[in-house]
Amino acid sequence: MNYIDSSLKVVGTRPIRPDGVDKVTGRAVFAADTRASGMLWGKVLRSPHAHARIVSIDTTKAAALKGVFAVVSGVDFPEIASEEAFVGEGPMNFRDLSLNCMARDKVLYEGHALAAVAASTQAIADEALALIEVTYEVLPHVIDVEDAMAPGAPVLHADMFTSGVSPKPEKPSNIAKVVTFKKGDVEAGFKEADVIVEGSYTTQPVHQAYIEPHACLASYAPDGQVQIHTSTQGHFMVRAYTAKLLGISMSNIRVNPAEIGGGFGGKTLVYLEPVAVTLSRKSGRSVKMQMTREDVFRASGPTSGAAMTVKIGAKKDGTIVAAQQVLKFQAGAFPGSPIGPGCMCGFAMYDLPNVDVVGYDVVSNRPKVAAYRAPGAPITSFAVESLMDELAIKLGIDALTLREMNAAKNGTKTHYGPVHQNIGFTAVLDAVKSHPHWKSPLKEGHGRGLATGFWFNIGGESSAQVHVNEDGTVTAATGSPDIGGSRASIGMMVAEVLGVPATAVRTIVADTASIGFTFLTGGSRVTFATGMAATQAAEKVVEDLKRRAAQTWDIPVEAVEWKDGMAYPAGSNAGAFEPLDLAALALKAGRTGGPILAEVSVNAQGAGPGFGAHICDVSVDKETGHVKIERYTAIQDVGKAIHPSYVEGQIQGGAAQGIGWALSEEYIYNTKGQMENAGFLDYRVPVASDMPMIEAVLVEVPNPRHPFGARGVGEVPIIPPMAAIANAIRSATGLRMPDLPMSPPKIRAALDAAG
Amino acid sequence: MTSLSYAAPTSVDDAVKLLAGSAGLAKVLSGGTDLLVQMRSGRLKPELIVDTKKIPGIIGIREENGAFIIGAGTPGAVVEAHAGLNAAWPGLVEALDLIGSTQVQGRCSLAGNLCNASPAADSVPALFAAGATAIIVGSKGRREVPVEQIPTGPGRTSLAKDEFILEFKLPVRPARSSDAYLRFIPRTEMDIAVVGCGISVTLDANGVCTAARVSLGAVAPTVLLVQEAADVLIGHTLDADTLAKLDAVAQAACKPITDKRGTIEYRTKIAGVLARRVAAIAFDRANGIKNGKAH
Amino acid sequence: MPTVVLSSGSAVQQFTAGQTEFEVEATTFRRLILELERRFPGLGKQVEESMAIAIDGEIFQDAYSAELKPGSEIYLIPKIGGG
Amino acid sequence: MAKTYVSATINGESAEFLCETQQTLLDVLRDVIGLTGSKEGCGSGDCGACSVIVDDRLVCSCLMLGVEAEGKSITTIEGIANGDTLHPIQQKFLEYAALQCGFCTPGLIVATKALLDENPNPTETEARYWLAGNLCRCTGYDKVIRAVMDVAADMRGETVA
Repeated sequence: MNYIDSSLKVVGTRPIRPDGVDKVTGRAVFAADTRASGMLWGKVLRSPHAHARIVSIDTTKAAALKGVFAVVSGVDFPEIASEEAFVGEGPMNFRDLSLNCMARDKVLYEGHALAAVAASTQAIADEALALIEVTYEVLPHVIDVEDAMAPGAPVLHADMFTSGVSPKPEKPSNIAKVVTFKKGDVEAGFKEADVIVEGSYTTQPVHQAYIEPHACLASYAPDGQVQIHTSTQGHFMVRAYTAKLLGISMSNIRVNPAEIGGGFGGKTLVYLEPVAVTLSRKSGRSVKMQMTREDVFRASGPTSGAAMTVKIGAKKDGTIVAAQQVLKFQAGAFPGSPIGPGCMCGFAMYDLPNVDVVGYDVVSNRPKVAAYRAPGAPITSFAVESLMDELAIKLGIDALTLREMNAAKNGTKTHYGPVHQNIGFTAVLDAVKSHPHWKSPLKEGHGRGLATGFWFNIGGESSAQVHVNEDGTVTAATGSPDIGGSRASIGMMVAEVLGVPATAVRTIVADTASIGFTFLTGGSRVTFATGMAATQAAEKVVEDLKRRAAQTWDIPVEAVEWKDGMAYPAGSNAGAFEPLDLAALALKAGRTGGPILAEVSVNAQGAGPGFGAHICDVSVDKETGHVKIERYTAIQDVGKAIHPSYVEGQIQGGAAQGIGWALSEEYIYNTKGQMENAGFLDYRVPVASDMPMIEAVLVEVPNPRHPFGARGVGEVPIIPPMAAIANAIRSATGLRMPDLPMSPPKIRAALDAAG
Repeated sequence: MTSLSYAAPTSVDDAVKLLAGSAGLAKVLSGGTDLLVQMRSGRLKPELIVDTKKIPGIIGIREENGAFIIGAGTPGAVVEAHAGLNAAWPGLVEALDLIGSTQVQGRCSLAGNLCNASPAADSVPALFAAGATAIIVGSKGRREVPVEQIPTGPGRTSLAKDEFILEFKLPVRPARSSDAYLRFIPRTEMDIAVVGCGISVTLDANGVCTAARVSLGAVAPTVLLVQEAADVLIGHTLDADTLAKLDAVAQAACKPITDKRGTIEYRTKIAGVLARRVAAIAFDRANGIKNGKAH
Repeated sequence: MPTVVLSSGSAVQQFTAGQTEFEVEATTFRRLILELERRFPGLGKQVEESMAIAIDGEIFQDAYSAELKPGSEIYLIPKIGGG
Repeated sequence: MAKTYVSATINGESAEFLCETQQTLLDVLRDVIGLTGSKEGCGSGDCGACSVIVDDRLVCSCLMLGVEAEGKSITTIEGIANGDTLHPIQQKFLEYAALQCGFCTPGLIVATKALLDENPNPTETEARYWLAGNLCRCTGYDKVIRAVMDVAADMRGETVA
């Protein structure tokens, strides 16, 4: 069924989320809050070197220490064949993942795990780590992406030959693959252009910086059954990876998703779980592991940094005739940067006849990247949307007008193939035009920037169950970890279908043994895909309830209608019966066919793409180079906001992360390839006093493929901020800042250089 | 495994004896906001922690013959709530207030900030500018030394193993005197100073500076007291020429390094910028013109 | 017959000897994969494991039953995840 | 290893525990006493997820030794509600959706309590600076600050539009 044009009672309201009280009282159980009988503490020994051969690891002394129950290193993990699959966020090579969890012959970045211990206390575990004797042969390392591509760079993987080029290279290199996308004839396009603008841009790797460090508790029983409690965006993903990496069957692994303290894409692969299971297997005890904040920065994945060039050609009237982009993305120590989406998203906002994009996936001695909100899109869009601003200036056309003229619409064919359908980009740009922020005069000394962003959003596999309890209340169970309020949105959709208040439905996240497979929480898919499954399950329950009412009244099921949470006889011909509510029907469930429940699993297609536009005003302290965000408005097509507060929250949070990416977040390496700022003191995420209020404007162009019209919302808001801020700085100072972060020293230096 | 002991003596003598008698590394704990971080990271592995907070007088603020005396372990939040200090030494108060978060303010102390001996410590340039002295106690008794003689290098102080600071004494304030402190950080809070600057001045009735002390943080291995900068101010109002000279001498005094928090070039330029801005606030205050906090 | 366009030049062009556009006899995504594998050994597997397809403009991930029409234009693109 | 006996008041109840010197108050709360509402996000006083109130002062429990708790009165997130009645701050955070993942929430609520105890009428800027030591990566702080300003007004008996 489709409810897009229905009048809704629950969807679109702002009830208190079902897990809210637990989270404001300290009751909520996160992974590090769990304990088990006889539990040990597991800790990881990490490489101090950026690149080294492991000559030997001697664990004798550590193993002999009193209170140590297991010591493991690479030899304790099965060799995994090179095999790629799509289990987490993007293609993953199982061998790479295994090597990332525990190094074998080489360590490839500072922080790379190479051994682990389980001990009765954390202090003993620390002491044991210090007793592990490792002999390294330190190798030359490379950090920067362009250095890593250069001939003669230290090669990380002797068996890696660039794919996507022909003929196949004869020598290994750090370039894992080359990706190209072409539409039309870009050379001919540039020949037609009256104006051509070009720019080179760089971005730094940034970490998702979820406040909760990775943590898990694993137990390997003598019969081979494994239990894992963990902080993850996908417990089925943890099960799959752990099974694959350790050679255990999935039926022997049960993963319980703990409350998750933020992920943003960073908890879509495994780090600790296979290690904890191995320690537990070896020690015969449960093992709890948690990363320190320093571990999180050094050993878990940020997103890529990049070096990029962009070239755009346009007619004098502003019509873009050609666009070209070269993207070099850092993948970290193993291939797998988001170069594909990077190549696809940069120009996806525009209707362009001739496009040529080339992308490189490049390894270097940094932690393996992980997904981070709209992976690849913020990077590529920073470059494109900065250059669009330059084009507008050069043409003397207003930044919004230039975008309106070239905006992608329904029917626009993208440069990577698909045709945009049911998109709301025009509606977003209209909302910019009519917004008081855009119309307000600029204050003295302030600058204003505009930038836009696109993300595909995804659907995929989800399972949901709806149970009517014996008293008529409702439980909804799904396989989607709740990272930012999805229990609320799922419960609301179920409540809407059942015709009951939101509070009548409790939503829970079921473990891997208690619900059908559900792909991880990411790509802004949960409200869309899991919401679709839950909606359909609720619809099945309604059909069942109607059948039960019909049975009770002894009338045909067609003569029963369901309204406001109750079964009514449909019209006077059906008979005169008092309506039956959920409680009444549940009470007699035993007589009408037994327990009332429905489970639906879907592979949801048709996730509607999301578009956003951000307006940002800044002031710049011209002596210190400090940028202050004075006003910020984020406008986005969300399809349909199921719970508007959490939709706004996604947009505000995404924008805040983008502001950090733009102004202050970066990885700082010393000459030895060691990270110098592995902590919240010097890895500078925005704090409350850095931020203005962020006005989130919800544009609702329904996605016809979702029962309520929802689109994913979590990814898009992190895309526009970097360029919006860069464009605002350009407006305030005349300076084009092509390198992130646009930190005070860079701005002061640029001001000085400009005189 | 080395075990870590803890003692919370209730007298100076007991504390000194504990420090003197420790075979391994002994650390004085007041607020612990640096010490605990260093212990956790493994940079420091003490065998004994001497918590001095139970020693009478080490926490609290009193006035003696017109001079303020601040207990060495007094938390930042207590100093900030003291009306008299806010009136006489607004710069020192705001400097202490800039250390860390509200949470850190509940614990951090002037002595800790000084003895951690970071060149970027926020309260230290303000203490230097104020001309504060420290009352140091140890097995050889009690001594009073200017604060600028305490830090000797990053993480190093002139205190003997069995010595610790009991309290700080601020000089009696002449009329038309005030101070100010600013630091530059990339964010608005929670960062370590890229550059810090504290200035204390006394003016005459015409607004001409008669006494000045200028201090810069994070531009050399220790916090600097910049006499040349004070000389530029003394005998002048804060006109454009004086400001330009102040900027130049502040920059000239810098001997910074390039690290994750700033470059040599940037730190040097910012030292000049801050010196001008801080002087303007201090002069305004001394002239009786109110200023808000230097956030 | 539906036309297949290799938009992403990466890992897939190595299977087609550089060919970027060709017609394939298939009526569903699943048959397309089998046909690709038959004509260009390795390509079907590659598409199956790490690619999504856009059929006449709409992106499909994993759906074997997705229908192809005689004039359908099919793009092979990298599979999309998210954060 | 020798442990120290410590007697303190936690959330209004007397508590006695043994702890090692290097254990922080956070370690003690979480691992010895079993109050896991206070979270460890960094262990270095930079994120505020472990915020507790010790004798009316807001502190990071990761920056205080457990042994220092002797004789102190400590309030953690578990002590903010009055029995089964939520504190107005907790209620307001729920109403404003001022949390997403909820990991930083205990620290933010404890810090807000300390703010309003000291300053019942903060400006937005004062609230933002007071809470600058409580990192939140999900919300962008917008709804958090709105909740704080609104609950402050409520607690002062004012109504805000």
